[in-house]
Amino acid sequence: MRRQEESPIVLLGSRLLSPYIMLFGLYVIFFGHYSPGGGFQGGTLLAASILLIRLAGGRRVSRLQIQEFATTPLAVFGVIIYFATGLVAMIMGGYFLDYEMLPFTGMEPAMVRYWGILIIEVGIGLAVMAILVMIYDNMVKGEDYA
Amino acid sequence: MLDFFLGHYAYWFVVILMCVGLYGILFKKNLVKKTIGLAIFQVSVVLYFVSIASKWGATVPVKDSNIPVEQVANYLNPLPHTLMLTAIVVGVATLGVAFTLLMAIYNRYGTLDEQELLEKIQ
Amino acid sequence: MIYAASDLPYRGDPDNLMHAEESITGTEVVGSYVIQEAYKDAKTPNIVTVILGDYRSVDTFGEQVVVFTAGLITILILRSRRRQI
Amino acid sequence: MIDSHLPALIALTFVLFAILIPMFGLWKPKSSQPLAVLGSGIASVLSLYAFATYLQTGSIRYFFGGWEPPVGIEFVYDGLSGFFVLVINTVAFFVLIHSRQVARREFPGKEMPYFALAMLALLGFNGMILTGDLFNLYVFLEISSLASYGLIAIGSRPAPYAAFRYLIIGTAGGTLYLLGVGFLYTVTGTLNIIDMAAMLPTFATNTSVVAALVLMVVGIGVKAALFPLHGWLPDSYTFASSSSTALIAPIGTKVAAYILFRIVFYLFGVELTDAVAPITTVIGILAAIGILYGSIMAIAQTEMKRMLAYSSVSQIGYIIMGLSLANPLGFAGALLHVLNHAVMKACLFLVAGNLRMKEGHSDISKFNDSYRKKYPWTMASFSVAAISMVGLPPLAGFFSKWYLALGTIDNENWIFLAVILISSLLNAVYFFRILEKVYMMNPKKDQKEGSDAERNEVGFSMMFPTSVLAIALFVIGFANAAIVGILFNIFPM
Repeated sequence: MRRQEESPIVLLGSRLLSPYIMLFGLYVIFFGHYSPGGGFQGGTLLAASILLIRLAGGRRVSRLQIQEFATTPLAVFGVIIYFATGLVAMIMGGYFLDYEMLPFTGMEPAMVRYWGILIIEVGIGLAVMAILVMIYDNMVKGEDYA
Repeated sequence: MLDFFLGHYAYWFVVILMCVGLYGILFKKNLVKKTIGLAIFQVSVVLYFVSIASKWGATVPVKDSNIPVEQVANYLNPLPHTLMLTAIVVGVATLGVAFTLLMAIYNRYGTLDEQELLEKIQ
Repeated sequence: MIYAASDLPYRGDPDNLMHAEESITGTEVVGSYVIQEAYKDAKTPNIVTVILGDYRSVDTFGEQVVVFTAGLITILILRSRRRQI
Repeated sequence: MIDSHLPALIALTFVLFAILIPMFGLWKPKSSQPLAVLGSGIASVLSLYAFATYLQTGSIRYFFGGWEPPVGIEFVYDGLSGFFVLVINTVAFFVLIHSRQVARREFPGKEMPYFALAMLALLGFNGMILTGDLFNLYVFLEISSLASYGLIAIGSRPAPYAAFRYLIIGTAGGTLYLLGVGFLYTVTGTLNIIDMAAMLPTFATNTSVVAALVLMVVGIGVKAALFPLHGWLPDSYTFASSSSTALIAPIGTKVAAYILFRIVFYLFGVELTDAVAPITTVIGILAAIGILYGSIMAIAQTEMKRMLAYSSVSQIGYIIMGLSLANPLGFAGALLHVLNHAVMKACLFLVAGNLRMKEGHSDISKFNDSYRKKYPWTMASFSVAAISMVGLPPLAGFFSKWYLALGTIDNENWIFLAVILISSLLNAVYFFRILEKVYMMNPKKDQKEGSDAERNEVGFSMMFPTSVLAIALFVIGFANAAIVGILFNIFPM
């Protein structure tokens, strides 16, 4: 059932498609302010573009893109972005996640909120992408200790 | 009467979908099918929330400079949509965990049928 | 359940309490407040994004933590014990 | 300045450590457990400080993002939530100290994800207790549930199957709760508990509101293992690893019971709950059946953890029965029983963990009087907790049952009083069976084995939490008057 041969056509097609999916994922994250979109949707698209290569090329090729051990730190980093944004706002004297208190000088409060939302969306996108890839990797290895 | 029907038929569909999901959870013997029933069950609640957000003659909750925001009736209620974004992600995470557990069960017992599984555990 | 649903307000009726401008106890109704104020508060036209990222940001944070939890569970259950390379 | 941030800080401590543990754990797996202990320790100190602050200044409302409710999400720190947070964080602190040896033995190499998940589960429980928003409650409910599924899936061979059954039932319950929230939102147009409580009397006879109440009680009842919905509990507690059980058993069901308190007393109010259908009475009857059923099933078990799991079903019945009485005495009794049962159950499951560590099993039929020599302190702690569970006077368990009984007399509800008394006798049957095996077995018959047994007590890191919890039972027993005095103050009516 598990044949190890590779199909160059599938790999080529995935390689062709993957960057555009990734680009669209980035667009969805960063354009979430103006149209439907946001961190979760964009993160899912980014993960889809990575998983496409993994499905088509197997371990050997996908190692060139994102290493398997890199997903956990990336996920933690994504959560840290969100958490630190809230914490900085808290230390600057506001409530947790109160973006008005973020240390951007020379901006009106509404614009600070605008940028605050963007920062956390990026954090969400990063975490969701890393975790979906991580779930896939762990399921493929599928080793169980008992 | 027709008004009542038009105002409520969406809820009835949700209830029917929910019963389908519940049937899958309760009576299917295969654990993967149970998981699918669970997914249907969650989706029915998502549909319920999306259906209550609607207003006749309103547009999507993205600000359009031609449509004044002061008139609340011009825009759909955005809150249920936001809640459902959260609930969908929670559902996806739950499904991920469910399949992880299923893989662990399959690695240990080699089956996903509930009867066989109970016999092997005994 | 169908009987219980019969007392729900009509779908799509703009006069429902959750779409009204002021609730019966005089507090703000969230759905209407955000439609009116979201652009002023965050200069973002997509109202859903503003609620997700700002008004109810703790929900979103919790959501991210849920996904994080799912990832950790796959590590816990499926990853073998070859640690400490 | 720190005072006003306390509600958020307690929950955020767990987030911080849930992030720190993977960071350090990938680099040094050994550092996970100390970090987890540190995190829960900080949280317990903060919750103790917050409770002291509450007693002086009153409740704290914390608005996330600076948005006033109902637009934003708030955390409400009042007497009830403060009490629960204090109890669960302290118990979790001791259980996590205990778990170091267990983790090394039962799942080596998995400390990092395990303790990170433990932190996330605690974050979910704290968030559920503190939040003042119904949908936010659902999010935290799912965090804690998912983390619990993961924790339960680690353990003996059938553990993933037990966890999967829990996942199916628990997620269906969570979804029912969400649908109930949807009904309430449709009718009232708000999600904030305080805001909604002011509006609900207008809709007292609306069938949707009644349906929402039933859906929410069923959904939370799954988590609380209310009688007909307890099916997931015995398997999960038996097959899971000792430290997961000791972490989830005293905490998880209590938090769900707390949500029931919130919904019935604070959101709906007792009059409104009973306006259309006698829901508190139904809950009370179910709880009474659960008490008897759990006790009888516990007698039939031969495995110690399974026996304790059925005993949990019965003890949850006490708490929910006290809730259904809806008078101050029943309320105080139920809350005191939350405290007692958390401490007792944690102590008993830690004892089971100690025995599993040294003997490799916890099968009651294999117990004999050599245990008295081998594990003097473990068995002493077990005796204290068991006697308290039965409810003999100087120990804590007696007083909560006493107040519950007073509450039933106050309502002139003689059936419930009889249930409490009968169940105490049944408790005595299944605990004294073990005590008899360990302490009173005929000395001649087992003379040889008894004298040969070496003293083989578990290490300090496992013994310390067990004995501290056992001593705490004495302390709570003697200080019950002061605790009940505080509890009467936070009764909502």
